[in-house]
This record gives sequence, C-alpha cells and structure tokens, in this order.
Amino acid sequence: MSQHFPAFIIVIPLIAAFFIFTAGWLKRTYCFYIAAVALAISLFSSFGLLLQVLQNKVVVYHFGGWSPPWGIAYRVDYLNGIVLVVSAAIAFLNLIATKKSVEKEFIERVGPFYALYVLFVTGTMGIVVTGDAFNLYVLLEIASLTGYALIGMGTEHAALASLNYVFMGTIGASFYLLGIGYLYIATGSLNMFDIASILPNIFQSNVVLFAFVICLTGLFIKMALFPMHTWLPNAYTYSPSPAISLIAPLTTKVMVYVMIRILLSVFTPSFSFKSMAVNTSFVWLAVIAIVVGSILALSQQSLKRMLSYVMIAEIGYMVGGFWLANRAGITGAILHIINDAAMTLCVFLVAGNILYRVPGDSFDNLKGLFRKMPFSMGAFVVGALSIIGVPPTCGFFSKWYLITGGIAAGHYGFVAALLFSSLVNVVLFFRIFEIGYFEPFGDLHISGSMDEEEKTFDDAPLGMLVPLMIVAAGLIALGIYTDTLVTKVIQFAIPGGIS
Amino acid sequence: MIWQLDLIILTFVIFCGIGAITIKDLLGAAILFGAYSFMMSLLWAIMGAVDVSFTEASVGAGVSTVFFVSAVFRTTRRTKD
Amino acid sequence: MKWFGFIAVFLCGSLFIYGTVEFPGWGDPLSPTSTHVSPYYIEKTMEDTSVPNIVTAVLADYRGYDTMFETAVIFSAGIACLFLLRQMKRKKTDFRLYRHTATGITFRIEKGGKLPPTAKEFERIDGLWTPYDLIIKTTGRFIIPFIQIFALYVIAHGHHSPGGGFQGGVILGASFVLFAISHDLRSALNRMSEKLTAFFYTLGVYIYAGTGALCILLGANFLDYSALATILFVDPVTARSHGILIVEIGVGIAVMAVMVILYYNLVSAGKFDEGL
Amino acid sequence: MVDLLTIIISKYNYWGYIVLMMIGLYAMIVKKNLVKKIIGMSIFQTAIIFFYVSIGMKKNATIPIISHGHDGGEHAVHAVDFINPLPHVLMLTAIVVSVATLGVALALAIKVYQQYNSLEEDEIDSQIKVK
Repeated sequence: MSQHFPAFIIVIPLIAAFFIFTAGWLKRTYCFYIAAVALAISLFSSFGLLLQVLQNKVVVYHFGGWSPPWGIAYRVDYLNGIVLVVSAAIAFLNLIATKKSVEKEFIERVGPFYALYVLFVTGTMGIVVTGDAFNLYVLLEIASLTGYALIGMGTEHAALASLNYVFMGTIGASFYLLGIGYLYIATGSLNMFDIASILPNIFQSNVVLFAFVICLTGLFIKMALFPMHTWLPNAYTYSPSPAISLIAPLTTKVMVYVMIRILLSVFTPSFSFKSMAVNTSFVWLAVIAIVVGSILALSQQSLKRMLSYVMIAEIGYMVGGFWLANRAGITGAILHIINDAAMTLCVFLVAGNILYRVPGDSFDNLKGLFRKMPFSMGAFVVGALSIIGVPPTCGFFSKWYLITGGIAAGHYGFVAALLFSSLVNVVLFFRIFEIGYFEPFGDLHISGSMDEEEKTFDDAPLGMLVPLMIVAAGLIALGIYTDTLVTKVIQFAIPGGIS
Repeated sequence: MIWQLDLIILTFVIFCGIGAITIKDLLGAAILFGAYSFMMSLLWAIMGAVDVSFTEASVGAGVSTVFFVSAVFRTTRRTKD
Repeated sequence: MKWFGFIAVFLCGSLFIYGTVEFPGWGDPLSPTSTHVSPYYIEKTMEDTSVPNIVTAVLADYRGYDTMFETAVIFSAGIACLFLLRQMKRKKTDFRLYRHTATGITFRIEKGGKLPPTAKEFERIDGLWTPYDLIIKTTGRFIIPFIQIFALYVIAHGHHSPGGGFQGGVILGASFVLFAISHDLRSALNRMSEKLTAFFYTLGVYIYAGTGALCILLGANFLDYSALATILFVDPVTARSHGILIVEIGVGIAVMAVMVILYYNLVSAGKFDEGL
Repeated sequence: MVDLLTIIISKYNYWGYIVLMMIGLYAMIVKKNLVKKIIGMSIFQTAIIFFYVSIGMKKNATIPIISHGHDGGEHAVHAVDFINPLPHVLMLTAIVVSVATLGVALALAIKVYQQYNSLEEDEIDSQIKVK
C-alpha cells in the first residue's frame, strides 16, 4: 500500500470533499469529522512519503501507468517532501483549531465550507507534489478558485476584495500558463524533468528567455511580491478568520516553492543564475518589497491588516534569499518557507481567537487582552518573537541563514533590509503588547472595580486553544531542531552546483 | 486549411473583441462576447482543433453568454465605459 | 489613466511580438512540438487504447489525471457559487402575480391573500418580467428532447468523433437552461431540483475518482484502466477503452449538473424563486 | 517581398494572439466596470487558448481522429499526417477552468452589486470612503 502514498495525499481529500458536500445535506456535524479523517490520512501519507524520500532520495508515481513524458508523474524529492509535510500539518491543525469559529460564522454553510476547505488543501498539496508543469496549472486553479470563494464570504468589503483577487490571480495564473506554452513550443514536452533535460541545448533561444520572464511574472503576481501585491491586504483583511488562517500560511509560500522548483528543476541553476545575470536586480526588488512592506505595516491600525503587510515583507525575505544564489541563501529561503508558514498560522490563529471573543480587530479593541485571553496572547508572543527573529524560536534561524547568505554574496543592501525589517517588527509587535498588556479592557468608568476585572477572564474555548498551543510549541521545536532539518533534508534539496 | 480564410476570421475575432469591451451597454457587450467566442470557435475549427472548437462553441458561445446575460439581468445594464 | 493603460499595453504587446521572432513557423511539421512527445500519441493510441479519437484518448487516459482535476475545478466552481450566493432563509415576497391562462389577464394577490378555488386556470408568473409567448414555449418543448438526445450521442460517441463528456455535458446542461428560459425558473426547479442537481454533480465526480480508486484496489496505479480488465472480462486494451467511456460519462453528468446549478444561482441571485 | 509574405503568413497567428491578449489586458487595467473587466478576463484567457491551438497546428495534416474504415483494413499511422493532439487536450482543460473562473467571478460581481448597488469601481470607492 505504501507505494500509493503520493496518490493518497491528493486523492483521499478529493474524494472526501465530495463526501463532505453530500453529508452537508444530510447531517451537518458529519462534515467536520470526514474532513478531519481525510486530512489526517493525508498528513500520515505525507509523513510516510518523507520517510521514503529519506531512504530512497526520490519517489516517483506514474498516474495511469504511463511513464513520464507521455503520462503525468509525481516526483517527490527532499524539497517537496518537507514542504508537503508542513502544508499537510498546517491544514490539519487549522481544521481542528477553527471548528468552533466555523460553527459560529457559517452555521448554515458548513457543508460547502468544508468541501471548499478540503479542495483548497487538495489543490495546494497537488501543486507541491506534482512533476508536470501543466498539471500544476490545473491544481493552481483549484486552489485559487476555492480561495476566492472562501475569501468572498468575509466581512465588510470582502466581495470586492475577492473580485480584485480574481482578476489579479487570473492574470498571474494565465501568465504562468503562457510561460509553460513558450517552454512547450521550444521543447515539445510538459514534464518538468523532461524539459530540464532538453533545455540546455537551446539556452540561447529567445523563446526560452521569454518563457523565463513570463513564468516569473505570473508567479510574482501570485505570490504578491511588492509591485504586484495590491490584491493581498484587502483580501486578507476582510476574509473570514477560519479561512484566512488556512489561506495565508499556504498560498504565497507554496508559490515561492513553485518558483524555487521551476527555477532549480526546470530552468536549472546554470541558466537561472549564470546565463541570465539578473540575480542582483531581483534581490534589489526583494529589498524594496521588504522595506515597503515594513513601512506600510507601521501605518496600519488593525491587526489582520498589519499582519498582511508583514507577510508582504516576508515574501521579500524568501525571494531575496533565493536569488542570492548561494547555498546559505537558498537554505535560508527554503527554511523560511517552512518557518514562515508556521509563524503565519500561529499569528492568524490568534487573530481568529481574538475575533471570536472581541467584535473587531482594530487596535482599540485589543486593550487589556492579556488579562482577558492570556493563553491566546501567550501564543501570540511566541509567534511575534519568531517573526521578529528572537532565539530560540524558528524565525531567528532562517533569518540567520539569510543574513549569512547575504554577507557571503556581498549583498549588504539585503542584509540591511533584513535588519531594518526586524527592527520595524519589534516596534510593531511591542506596540501591540503594550496595548494588550497595559491598557485596561473596555471602559473603566462604567465597570471599574477589581472584582469585575478578575471575572473578565474569557479566553477562547479549549478546542481552539490546544491546537494553538501545539503550533506555538512547534515554533520553538522547529527552532531547536533547525540543525537536524538542515543537515537531514534541506541541504540535499539544493542541487550540487551551488556553492 | 486556407490561410486567407483564417486571416479574415481572425480579423472578425479582433473586431468582436474590441467591440465587446468598448460598447456602452452591458447586455450588448455580453452578446458581442458571445459572437467573439463563436468566431473563435470557427477559427479553431479551421486550424483542425475540432474538439476544442466544439467545446468553445458550446461553452463560450452558449453557456457563458447565458451566464453573462443572467448576471446582467440580476445587476444592471448601465456602464460608464 | 486611459492613455497610460494604452501605452503600457502597447509596450507590453510590442515586447511580446519581439518574442515571436524565433518561434518555429506556424504549422511547421518539424517544430519541437510536432516531433518530441506528440508522435507517440498519434502512432500508439490505437494499439494502447483502441480509441480512434486521439484527443479523447489523451484526455481521459494518458493525461486522465489532469481531467480528473478539470472535473474537480468545475465541481469547486459549483460549490463556490452555491457558497457565495445561495440564501438559505427564504424571504417571501409581499405579493404574488398570477395570470389567467385563457384571457391573459394578470392578477396581483397581496400578502395573506389566497387563490380562488378554480386555481388550475391560473399560473404563477414572475414579478419582474412576465413573458407570455406560446411560440417560445412550444418551440422549447419541441427541440429540448432533440438537444438532449444529441448531447447523449456526443458523450457516447466521443471515442469516434469530436466530442466527449465535457461537450456533451455542457449541451445537456444547456437544454435544462433552455427549458428554464423558455418556461420559468420554478417549472425548471420542479423538474430538476437543487438537491437533485447537487446529487448529480457529486455522482459525476464520484464516478471519475471512484474508477481511479478501483484501479488501486485492483492492484494497479491510480487511473490505470487496464486493471479493470479483470472485472470487465475483456483484454486490457479494450478495458482502457471502456474505462475512458466510464469516466467520460462521469464528466458528462458532473458538468451538466454544474452548468445547471451555476445558471440557477446566477439568474436568481441565490434566491431560487424567479429568473429570466 | 516574397520573404516578407512568408514571414507574415508563418507568424500572423501568433501576432493575433498577442493583439487579443492585449485587448483583454487593456480592459482589465483601464475599464472601471466590473462586468467589463470580467469580459476582459475571459478574452485574455481565450487568447492564451488561441496561442496553444496555434502551436498544435501542422501543415498538410488532418484532424487528430484516426480513420478506421469498416473494411477492416488497418493502415499504418504516421505522425506527420495528423495535427498535434496534445495542445487540444490541454486547452479543453483550460476552457473548463476559464468557464469555472467566469462563474465564480460573476457570482462575486452579483454579490458586490447587492452590497453597493453599483458595478462601477469609482462609485464603489467613493461609497467606501464615505463610510
């Protein structure tokens, strides 16, 4: 059975999505359990797959029994093995953590909600595991379509924000498809590794050059790198909290993974880094993204909006780290995909918990939250310290690799931008700590006595807190085991030619 | 395949496309978009992509137009540009 | 803004046109696309699957995994539309409109009012738009069966001629849409209710994914239809051909139902009461 | 002169796709009306499908359906006689994706209209600012 793990990861959630939708008509409470079982199987299979990868280096699965250039094949190696486990874990934990708030927000739409949720996970995991460039596009569209729908059901201006996301997302995905078309016209193949074996003969062709540029443009739009980030803040601010703590950790990080996969496995490093000679300009683009994202985050007045600008800056870390084109930088970028996904999950889960108890997430509403919700805010502190980059949380280590890479590449602008962004994050998060810790909750004039305040302990329900605690502990564990992660997995994910 | 025919239909497609985005009435734009899709499916049939052409004729010229018309019916025909 | 947009688009377009300089000529039989992967499909399809329409064979067998996700995309579009628009609580309108079939006189009955006992002579009509055209209704009734027969033919005959599950499904869905347009949304809902539609589009994707899962149970890889040979009592090549037909039927059902549900949702803005 | 004509004949289809794509992109950048933008989006996607179909074209070849007459005679199949089927397969999937996107986008547009009673982006923006 274990040879079918690559199929199980995708197919079990897919079939479960159909079951969930049917169950939504019969009995609403079943939906959650079916989703949980499906995602648990998916998580288990991806773990098993990672173990297989550690043993055999590469696991290949042929769909329909056809071998690669003709059929579709999945090819799992160190790079997608680890990303796969992290995304499966995030999807599962978030499902458990948001059970209560889904019941609160979508009481009548539980069936469609969980069906879309599981389909989104299917799409995202499929993107990570696939070895076929066109298959990636189809899965990308599944993930995007379900994402648009989940975001569109949010509060205030969610529908408009989601429609803007549809436009930008479609342009991005179509550009990716066009880039694949250019590659197809030049090579005649769609399998990533088959393309990679043909490309070295025709590197001088300007068709390949255009394919490179178009693909990258599409992916940059999808991952919201700075000039193309306009869809992200509104979409993430207005979206419903159980959906956003799934979408925010996965969408943009998985797109960074796709960029790394396309550039390392399809175009190969010798083309991406050497013949193109665009590394420095992309790093500078990332520097601008980091600086602008951080500055814009400073001027926000509500928690989710601030976090979404922080994420724009984080995208800059990963893109910049990758384009440093040396071993430390790419290690940092891959490590940061994992860490950033976990950190984002942590802080957005806290935002969800806060919104479960408090009417809004603007900074005025956060007063006295440390007394009211000590456990949630405790997890928030861990997440925030990790985003700032304080040891022993995981954020410190990926930043360390990125800075080492920046120094090794002699790119001091990137190093400076990283340090600047860390400083800004300190300001951002300590401002929230201050509001939450020192400012009293609500109006003191009306209910001022100490007894009243003692009673205001009102944290989120246990079902939401326990997964959050696991995520927060995971941030520290990821930090402690960084060394194992790098030596056992990530260093093999980088092709040998890069020093 | 006759390339002159292909070129003529390609011109039609481009004009229908320009028309669909410039006309100042959403219902008209929806209908022109249907015409655009139909011309497109003719073009693909000329190029020998019969299956794609069939799909586009049923999806683009058929169902998509109905979707557009029903969306316009539920919103408004008015447009400023 | 207009001029800025125009100039940006113009520059972008010129850049793209520069990119076509090194393209192989249009229709060149020696281009990489015509020589690398595709000859295998053209030359081997008959041996491997015994399906003469190469596009169908590649769609449902060689790249069948893509097509499963194509069905999943359509499925998620259906759910997404339902999730976004469907209003679960029925809000009754203040008044209802009825038409006397014989004379064509329209009645407006206020809230709380009741129909006269001879209700059979009256038919309920939409508040916004009140079509009464015998020609359209009759024509609709007359051509819908033919459209449906044609749609089934397209699904079933996809092996030998252009067409297949997707095209047939769309045409089948379009016949229901035509019924809803030529009559009204309520009579369409009476024949094809929301739950029935939902049942159909889950059924369609079950058929597809289930066939794939069955292949795993029979010991082959996912979607490897040749494994079906043992339960269909045919040789593996014919089993592939039958497998393709089964999944095409699944695609057809799913697509039909999703087209109908998308139309219902869009035209009634999620209220499921009145439409075009 | 003949050379120029050959170049034009061998390339004009690719230029046509670029023109269509730019029409779509222009509509999405400049137009303020949401349904117009959705139309632009559809044109944009169709243009890319057009590009793929052009790739699949092969001169002096027929449609990719193998004729297998009832006389029972099996003819050898040569790849040069048939148009490349792979882009057609890919584009069937892409058409499905585009109609799915269209459905979701129109649903969102209806939702926006229900909320703001307008489809014009600038009018909606001014409503948001007033609040």
